Amino acid sequence: MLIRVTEAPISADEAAQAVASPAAGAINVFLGVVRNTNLGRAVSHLVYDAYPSMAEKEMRAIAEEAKARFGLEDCAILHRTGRLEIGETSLVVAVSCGHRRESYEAGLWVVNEVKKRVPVWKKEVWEDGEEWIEGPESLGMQQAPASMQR
Amino acid sequence: MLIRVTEAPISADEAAQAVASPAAGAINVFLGVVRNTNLGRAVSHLVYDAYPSMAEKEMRAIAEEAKARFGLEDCAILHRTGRLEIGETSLVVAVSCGHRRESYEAGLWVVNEVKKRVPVWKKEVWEDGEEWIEGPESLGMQQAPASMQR
Amino acid sequence: MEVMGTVTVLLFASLAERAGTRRLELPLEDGATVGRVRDRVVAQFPQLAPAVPTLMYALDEEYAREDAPVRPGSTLALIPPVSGG
Amino acid sequence: MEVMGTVTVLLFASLAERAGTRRLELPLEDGATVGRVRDRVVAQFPQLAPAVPTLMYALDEEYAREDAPVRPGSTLALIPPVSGG
Repeated sequence: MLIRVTEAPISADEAAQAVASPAAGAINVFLGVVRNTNLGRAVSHLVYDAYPSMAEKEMRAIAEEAKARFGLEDCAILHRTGRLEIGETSLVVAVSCGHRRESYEAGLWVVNEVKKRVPVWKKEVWEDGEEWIEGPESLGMQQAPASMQR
Repeated sequence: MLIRVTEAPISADEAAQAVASPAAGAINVFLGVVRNTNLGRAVSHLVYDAYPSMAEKEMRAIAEEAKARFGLEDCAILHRTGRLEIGETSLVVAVSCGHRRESYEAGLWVVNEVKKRVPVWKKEVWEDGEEWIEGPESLGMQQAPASMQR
Repeated sequence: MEVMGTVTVLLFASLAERAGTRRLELPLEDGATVGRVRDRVVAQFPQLAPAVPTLMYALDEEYAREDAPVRPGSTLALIPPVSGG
Repeated sequence: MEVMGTVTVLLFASLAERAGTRRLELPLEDGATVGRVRDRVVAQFPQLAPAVPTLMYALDEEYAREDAPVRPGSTLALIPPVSGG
């Protein structure tokens, strides 16, 4: 189970190879990539901040939950931090399993969970300003599940 | 639009890079991989045959249709032929678009279409025999859509 | 029957193995259709007969029906149920 | 109020920028909870007050509620709405 928060570039191949298994017929890899616009505004670049140790802990919990829930062979989650230019990859999620449909369902589930509960933040930088995004997808904007409270 | 039927290895990174676009926030890559079992039987390796020129034509048609249907930035489809060992990648489908949900929906749609109508065939080789698979997913086992007949 | 050029027939996968060839050149008769050319192939390779009910056809790289006319110089592919991916 | 060791407070993203620091060490009082430590941080950095309604909290790398007790040596992270991916 490859889990990593890193300032170094991350790639589809590394994640795909990490989840490879003789019993896996399907590998689904998602790349979150820096777009040149958001909500109609031109983006210059992004800066990602993270709480790395907790982010990796949450990513590992998500990967374990996905394996159990979808019967995956394996799951990898990589998140990059620091300054990212347009076209660079910020997130890689790879899942492997027997058949293709579950690979898509599981992959999307993992990406959604990452966006909800992994402590990573992005700052959008435009030509004329910048702002930390406090995402509507965050659990901070939703009801936190009981399992995440103590 | 990267479309290729080839005997050479194919990779997630090549397909992901081929569909990259400044307007793409999401890239989804699917890898079809040779499993060590099928329907409970141990597989030694696979041999893929293809009608390469027509296969590439069908793959291009599927990619164009996917771009229009899902508003994709780009789509790549790579299929390998010849002998493939367990763990080797037979199919790579990559799609790029604005947001993640469409990337998953579009990717699965493309993979399903490839399996239905691209003229490629696999032979399963077991320790004690071999058989060309004539797949239940093939259009030959279904009603062919009017658009595919003349 | 007047001979009007030739048609190239392509065989793949199990068909190619059973016939022992991947490619035939057949003389093309007046009024030839996909189905009639297919019948000529099966007459030459009776071991392909069991596969006929499962076949689809491609004329010059497009899926075609059995009653589609075959023109001289065309390529007809006999397409078993596909199993790529 | 008896002082009972310290708590490490971590700030990220907009909070770190507004406070001008990513890390504080605060003396820990008897009966300290996540909410009380947070209030001490806001007293020191009033510019963080507007963010408080959106915050979540992590104690020693696990999400925690405001009424969770804070033990000496703990690390409390103030977590703005996440926006990774």
